[in-house]
Parts: sequence; structure tokens; C-alpha cells
Amino acid sequence: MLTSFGIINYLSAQSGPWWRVFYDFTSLTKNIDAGLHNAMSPFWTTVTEMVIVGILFLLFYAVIGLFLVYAERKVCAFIQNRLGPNRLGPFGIFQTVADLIKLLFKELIPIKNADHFLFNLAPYIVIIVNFMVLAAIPYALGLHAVDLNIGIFYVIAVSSMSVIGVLLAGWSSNSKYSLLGAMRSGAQIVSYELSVGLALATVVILAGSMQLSVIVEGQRTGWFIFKGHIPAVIAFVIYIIAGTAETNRGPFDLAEAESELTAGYHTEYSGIKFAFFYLAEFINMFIVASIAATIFLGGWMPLHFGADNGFNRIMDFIPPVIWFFAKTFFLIWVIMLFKWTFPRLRIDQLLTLEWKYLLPINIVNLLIMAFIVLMGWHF
Amino acid sequence: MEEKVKDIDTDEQQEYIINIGPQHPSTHGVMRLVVSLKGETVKNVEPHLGYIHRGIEKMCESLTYQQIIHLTDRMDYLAAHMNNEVVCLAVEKALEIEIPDRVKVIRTLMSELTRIQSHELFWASYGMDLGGQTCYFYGLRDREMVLDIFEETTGGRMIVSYNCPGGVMYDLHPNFQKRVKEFLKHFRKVLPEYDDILTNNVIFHERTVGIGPLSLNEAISYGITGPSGRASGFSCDVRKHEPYSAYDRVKFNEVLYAEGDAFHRYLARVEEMRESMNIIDQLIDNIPEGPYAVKMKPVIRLPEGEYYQRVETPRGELGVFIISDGNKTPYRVHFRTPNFANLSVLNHLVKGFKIADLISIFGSLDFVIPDIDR
Amino acid sequence: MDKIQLAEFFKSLDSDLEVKEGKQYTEVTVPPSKIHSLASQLREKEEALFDFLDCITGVDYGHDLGVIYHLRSTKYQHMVVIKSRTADRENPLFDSVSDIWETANLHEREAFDLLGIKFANHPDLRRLFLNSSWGFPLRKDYVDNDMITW
Amino acid sequence: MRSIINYLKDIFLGVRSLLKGMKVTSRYFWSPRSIVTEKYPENRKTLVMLERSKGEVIMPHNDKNEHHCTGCGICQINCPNGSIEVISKIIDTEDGKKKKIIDKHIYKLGQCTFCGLCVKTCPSNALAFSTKFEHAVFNKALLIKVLNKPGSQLMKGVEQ
Repeated sequence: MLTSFGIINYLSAQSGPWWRVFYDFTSLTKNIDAGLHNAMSPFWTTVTEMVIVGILFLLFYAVIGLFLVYAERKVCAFIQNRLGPNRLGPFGIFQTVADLIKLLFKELIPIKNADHFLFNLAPYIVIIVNFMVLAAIPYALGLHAVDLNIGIFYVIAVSSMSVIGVLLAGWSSNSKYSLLGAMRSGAQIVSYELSVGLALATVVILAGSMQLSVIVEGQRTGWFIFKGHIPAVIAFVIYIIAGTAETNRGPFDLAEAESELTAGYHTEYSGIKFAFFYLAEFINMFIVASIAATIFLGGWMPLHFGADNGFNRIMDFIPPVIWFFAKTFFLIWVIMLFKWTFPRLRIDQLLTLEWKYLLPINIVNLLIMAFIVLMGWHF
Repeated sequence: MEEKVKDIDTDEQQEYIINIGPQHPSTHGVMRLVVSLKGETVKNVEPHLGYIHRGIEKMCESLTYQQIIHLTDRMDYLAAHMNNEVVCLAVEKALEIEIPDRVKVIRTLMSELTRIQSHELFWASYGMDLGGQTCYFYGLRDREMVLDIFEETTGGRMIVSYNCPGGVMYDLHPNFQKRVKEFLKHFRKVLPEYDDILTNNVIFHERTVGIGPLSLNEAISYGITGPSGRASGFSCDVRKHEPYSAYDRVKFNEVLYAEGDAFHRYLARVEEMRESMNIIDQLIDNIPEGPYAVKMKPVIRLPEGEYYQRVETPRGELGVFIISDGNKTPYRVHFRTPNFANLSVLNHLVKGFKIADLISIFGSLDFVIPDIDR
Repeated sequence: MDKIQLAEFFKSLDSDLEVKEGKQYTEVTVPPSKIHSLASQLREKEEALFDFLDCITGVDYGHDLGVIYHLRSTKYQHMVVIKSRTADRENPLFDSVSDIWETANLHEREAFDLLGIKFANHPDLRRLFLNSSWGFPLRKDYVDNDMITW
Repeated sequence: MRSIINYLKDIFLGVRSLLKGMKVTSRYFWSPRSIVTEKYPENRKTLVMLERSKGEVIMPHNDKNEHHCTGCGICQINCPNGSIEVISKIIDTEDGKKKKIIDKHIYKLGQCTFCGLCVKTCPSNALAFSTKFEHAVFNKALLIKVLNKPGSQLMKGVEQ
């Protein structure tokens, strides 16, 4: 009820039609903040805002998770000449909701020889890490939970923590398959963290800032993938590959590798705890895609070429939120295409790919990018 | 069973033993592999069999020769036609019956279609074993067309039970030629796609080239036949060396490679699909007219003696050894199944490779578990 | 080599061998004690070169137990059938040929499992399909007490 | 230098092979016509089974409730796993002779392996395969069927 203060104030203060809000969320959030400040003390304002944001992110998490599960099943079905889910609702859109309900009601099978505390803790670590990264992503102009000045650094640092959850899950299950899967996952994520970091660093050089809002703003005259010439394209490709590897997906799903380790680190999990891992995989994919979209493809920034012209104004007509999600879902589709096309790598080949191919290319690429920026050859 | 129970704590080597199977996605059936690991490296693999042993050889001793046929379908269910054929050929040879040309050609055509569908399933499941799930659906999509051809003529899709001593059960369906030509046209179109997705894929190369190499001498000593043996350069095609049915009147190449690794075992199968299409091309337009079966006595009694007959199934050489004492049921039937012989090489091949390679090697040998267990 | 040459070849190896012209292949009968030496000779001799073991079949002849080997040469494509039988039903013992042909390992285990034929010097002679309390189902005197009737 | 060229060549060829694979899968993604899924329960009305499809063994009856089965029992002898049991009875015919006719032709669908020997060997063509394939029941006893309909008779003219 208190929040409606801000919205009312905002709407009454707004000059244009109500849907202008989709183009700029800054004044909306500011007005809500001001309204809350009028109603209560600064401490309680902060608490209320945190609760509101928390609830919004929980909802967002659930909706995106369910949608991505559905999308993956549909995408893989179309690739494989199948129909995919088609029973519940039109085109089976309620299939994942039904799956979720089923998973909620399923028994949580206790493992006799498992380390119960760690076993129960592991899924939450994975989920919490997801939330922490989601908070830093700019979804649209002004729709941004925290705009850290070290945004990229924070994203890299936090996302690499999810390996702890996976390792805990594998170790505490006291199962041989799980342990093998967890160890693979550990080696994999630690290695690919490097490539992710270096690929993002390439763009940081170009943008001159780590703050995500500044990076997006810097792409007003053109996305970084166009601005940075070939080095940016290479960095983008490397980021997508390394990001896919970091999410344990696609050709890099060694930690799960159902033809070798049945289900890898979450073999022993059941019910909603399994669902947490399952959802976390999809949210991870969303995170990787959204960061790639933000850093390389301009985030919520529409497709712009050069300074103010007719083309840019037509592009501006599409709201930034739609731009952001369109780019993200396109990248998610690409990552899904990887998974459903390629065979799985072996663990030593996976590390070879990282240390012998991606990392050297990445370092050279970084130098070239630094040189280009120094000489001012970028657009 | 006198199991060698290895106590992990007291074992100096600290072996890490995992069970792959009896229920596991990549054992393609009910089979248990006890794998000793050191890190991810396989030290020893011990197959435990018998989960679906049905005692077909014992059952055959109480059935007439016509009735045996329906049991052989259930050994190698992907090559049901060849399994039927081998018993029929043995019986016909024992009785010294001359088989009409039409039957020979029908059997050859059906055999080659069976080979194509079996290799397609191999392609599909091998891709899935290595993590490329889409392969499975593409392979099965095209395999369905062959199964439809089978169903139209024989009434069964996988378990065809189409042969009987003296010929085949029913005549070819009038649509047979048209359907086969449609299938060949479609398959020629999609086979390059198979190559794009899997054969030429760099990840697939990484996973298979040089994995589980088998030399020619080892292949012969271990009795590896079929495409797996031919990938090692072992010329073991029964169709060439001891032609049966109409194989003496068609031209085809025996696909031989020298490397003998998982990739060439795969490649041999893909190339065999092309050879099979050539064989079908040569025969499909000249199916001779005539009876589809010889009139046989209702009760077949084989003359006393021992009979051995071999055919080439998609997985290798299938032999049937019948000892007859002159009764209407055989005295002893023994099947020399290709998968059973091929299994013996598994431990030798996987030693020293990673656990992921175990799946790759196991898949490349293309096992059908009921054929091992019988 | 054709059948006649093969028969002569076997005579030259050991004059005691009982060589018979079967309907399909040359059939040689040897006593169990001589199997291993004969097998290694067949494998090694250049003119015969039986390097491929098709299958090993254990047979229960009612009173005797026997083993039948189908051997083939991949070079000359000729085939021979080696037979051997023993009257000892309690402890039928043959020499293992798994050191000559690796594939014999599993085939001999199968014969042991289903017929109770033992093979001396086999590296790993255990039941293959059934557990140790099971009888030997392919023997003619096997009675299945647990048979399920419909 | 050569090693660097080989290194770059490896990367180029590898990436090209991967892109080729992705081309195939993405082409199927964008072509909904290639979907081969059969929407089974919905298409039951239009589903056409292939005529020789072996669904179950039936005994065709004509409009007058007559069949061809003489009760000779050849199908029972030929069945490899005892799925067929022919129970016959002796009746007195009009002209006072004893005649053996079929009482019950019991067919155990749950045991049948669809080898087709009964249909093929029947001397009077009394048996046939139907293409019905939906046999799921909750009770195993329902899979034991009596093929001759109650009150049915041997068709006139079929040789005993």
C-alpha cells in the first residue's frame, strides 16, 4: 500500500502517457523511494525497499526459471523434429508449472551416509549465488537493483562461488558418481573462470569502466561488439564458450554427463532440492546470456549506428526492456543450440581447450584491444 | 558366484570401483560393468552378464525348427531378420532344398534393410552416448521409415519373424519397391547431414580418434568380427567369403580400415550403410518372379548330423550350430553370437583410457545385450 | 587347403587322430589330453594357420560330455571342427585354449556355466550368467524345480 | 612458424565443422514441417494401420456368426509357447453321426509372441491378425480371450 504512494505521485507528475514508464524506470523508482521516505524513517525505508526488491526477484527467478525450462524443451524438440510439451494448456505452456508442482510434492529421499548439513546446504548456496548475480544486472534504464561501480568484477567474483555449491553437493552425497561429477565440475569452473574474466576485461578496456550502467551508456553510439572490431568479436565468442562451460551446459556438461555418470553431482538429490539445481542451471544460463548481452550487445540499449539519425529513432521506439530480453533470449537460444548439436568433450580435452586455445587467444586478444584503444582506432 | 571382493580400505592401490549398470543410460540394455578407476583412468573392467539370460539354447531343444525362428528374433533384436535367416539357411542346407531365386533376393533385400536400420540406430545411440542427443532423434526418425517397410510386408516392426524354412512367410507387399525407393532417396539426402552433425565434428573426432585401438592380430585372436573387426583390417565379411542368399550376384565393397580405433569402427558402419544402399539398388528392380516359399512338410526332421551356418549380421558373424539326432526337435543348438565374442575384447581395449572413453569404446563396439545373454 | 589336403595334414600331425569327412567340414576327434597341443600346432603351422576360433560348443551327449571347436583360417578360409569328449560327468576336464585364442576365454566360461565343463589353466573360470547355486541347465539331466507354469 | 599456422588452422577447421553442425540443427529448428511426432490419442480416428500389422490373433466371423474353425488343433500344436488352447466337444449331427466341433478357442494374448505360425498353418484359414493394438488392461485375466463368439457355428462348406 505504501508503495502505491510513489506510483500515484509518479503518475500524477508524469506528463506523457502511462506506457512511457517502459522507456525510463528512473523516475518511477525515484518516486517510490521518495514516497517511502515521506511515510517512514530512512531505516525502515531501506528495509521495505529490500523486501520489495527481494520479492520481485523471487518472482522473476521463478518465472524466468519456468519459462527457460519450457523454452529449452521446446527448442530441443523443434531441433529434433519433435513437438515437445503439448498437453497442458495451449502448446503445453503449463507443462513446467505442472513439473514444478510434481517436484514440490515429491519425497526428499534422505541419504543414509550423506553429510546431512552440507547435503542440505548445497542447493541453497547455488541459488543464493544466482540471486547475487541477478542483482547486478541492468534490465532497463533505471531497472537495476544495485549499480556497483565494480559491477563486472562483482559478477565474476560472485558467479565463481557457485562451484562451492556443486562441490559440496558432490562431496556430501557420499556417492561415487556424485564425487566424480563434482570434481570434474570443480576443475572445469575454476579453469573457465579465467577465460570469462579475460574476455570481459577486453571490453572493460574498451569501455574504460567496470560499472555496468556506464558500460551500457557507452554503447549508445554502437554496441561494443561493433565498436571493438575483431578483438571484440573474438572476446564475445570466447565469452559465450567459456560461459557455457561455466554453467555446466551444452558440450561441457561433464559434471552431469548422463551417459557416463548418470546425473553427476546431483545424482542423489530428489524433489525440490533437485529442482533447485535444475533451476539454477537455467538461471545460470540466463545470467551468462544477459551479461553477454549487456557487455557486448549493448544491454537494454537499442541498436544504434553513429549519432542521432532516423534509424536510431525508429530503434528507440522499441522499449529498452524488450531490447534487453530479446538479446538475452537470442543468446540463450544459441547456447541451447550448442547443447543440442554437439557431443560432449572429455575432461582432459575440456581443460586443453581452455589452457591451450581459449586462454592464449584471450591474452593476445586483450593486448590487441589495449593497443587499439591506445591508438584510438575504435569507433 | 565366487566374487573377488576387493576391500577398498586394505587395497594398496586404493581402487575406486564404480558400477556401470545394470541400469545405466549407456549400457544399452541390462548389463553391469564393474569398473576399477584410478582418478578418471580405467584400470579394469569386468562385465557381469546374465541379467536377461533367457536360455534360448535350452528352449530350442524342445521346439521344432519352425518354432525356433521366433526365438531367434529375440537374440539380436536389431538384426531379427538375419537371426531368422541363419536358422533357415542351416535347415535348408541340411535338407538340401533348392531355394527359389525370389526368396534369395527377398532375403538379401531384407537383410540389407535390416543392416541399414541397425547401423542407423548405432549412429543414433553412439551420438547420444557421446552427448549429442539430437543424433538419437535424427537416427530414429529415418529408421522409422525402414520399420514401416518391414511392418508393411511382415507385420512386425523389429521382431519380424519373416523367414521360415524353405522361404519366407508372406510375399512382398505390392508397395515394397516403391517404399524402398522412397526411403533410399530420403536417406541419400540425409546421410550428408549425419556427416555434418557427427562424422566431421571436431569434438567427435577428439572423442573417438585413437581411442581404443585394436590391431589386426588382436582382432583375430579376440574373434572380433563385423564392422568392428573390419575397422582393424580383418577381412571377415561372410557375405564375401561364403556368399549365401543372393550375395554372390551383387557387387559391393568390403569396408576395410587399418586403424581400428573407435572412430574407424564408427566410420565402417556409416560406410556400410552406403554399401547396403548400393546392394539394394542392384536388386530392387530385378526381384525375380516365382514362389515365395518352397512347400515344406509340416514336420521337419533334419538328418542326423551336425550343421554349422554363418551369416553376417550388422554386428558381425552370427553362427548357428545345430546337432540333430533325426528327431523333429534339434538335439543341441548353439549360437555363436557376434556380440558375445566382441565383448571379450572390452577389458583389453579400455585399459588406460578415461571413463568417458569407456563409454565411447563400449558404444563403438555396438553391443546388443540380449545377443550376449541369449 | 581343401578337405583332402586337410585330412592329410591332420594325419601328418598325429597319426592317432580320428579324421572324418563331415557333411560340411573336416571333423577331427581328439582325446581331451591332446587338445592343447593340437590347438597350438594348428594355430602356429604356416600351412594351416587356424587363427580364428569361431565358437566353442559344449555338448551333453547323454552319457558323455563333449566340446566342439570350430576353427577357421582367415588366410586360407578353410574350416575344421575339432571334437573331444569325456565320460566323466562329475569332473569333466579339458585343457583351456584361451592362451592361444583370446576369444576362448568367454566361450569357455559360457560352457562351464551352462554345462559344467571345466577347463584347466583357464585364467578366470567363474560362472558367467548364473549364480553358483544354480545347476547346469544345458545338461540333459537338468531338472528345473522352479519352473513357472502358466 | 609452421606450428602457429597449424594451430590457427586447427582452430579454423574445428570452428567450421562446428558451424556446419549448427547449420543443420538450426535449419531443422526453423522448419516446423519436418516435425514427425504423431499426436497419438488425438489422431486415433484418422490413424491407419498397415494392413499386415500383427496386433492380435482373431477368428473372423461372418454376418451369420459363422467361422471357419474346425477345431483340428493344428494351431495349438504349432504355437511355440502354448498361447493357444483348443477345446473341442463331440456333438451328434442331424444324420446321427458323432462330430467333433470347436467348443472354445482360447487365446492367451499375454503370452503370444506374434510369430504368425498359427495363422499360417491353419488349414481352413480360420485365424487372422487384426491390427488392433491397444491391449492394455488392468487385469491379466482379461488377456485370455475366447476367439469363437458365443453361439457361433462352423461355416457350411468348410471341410472338416
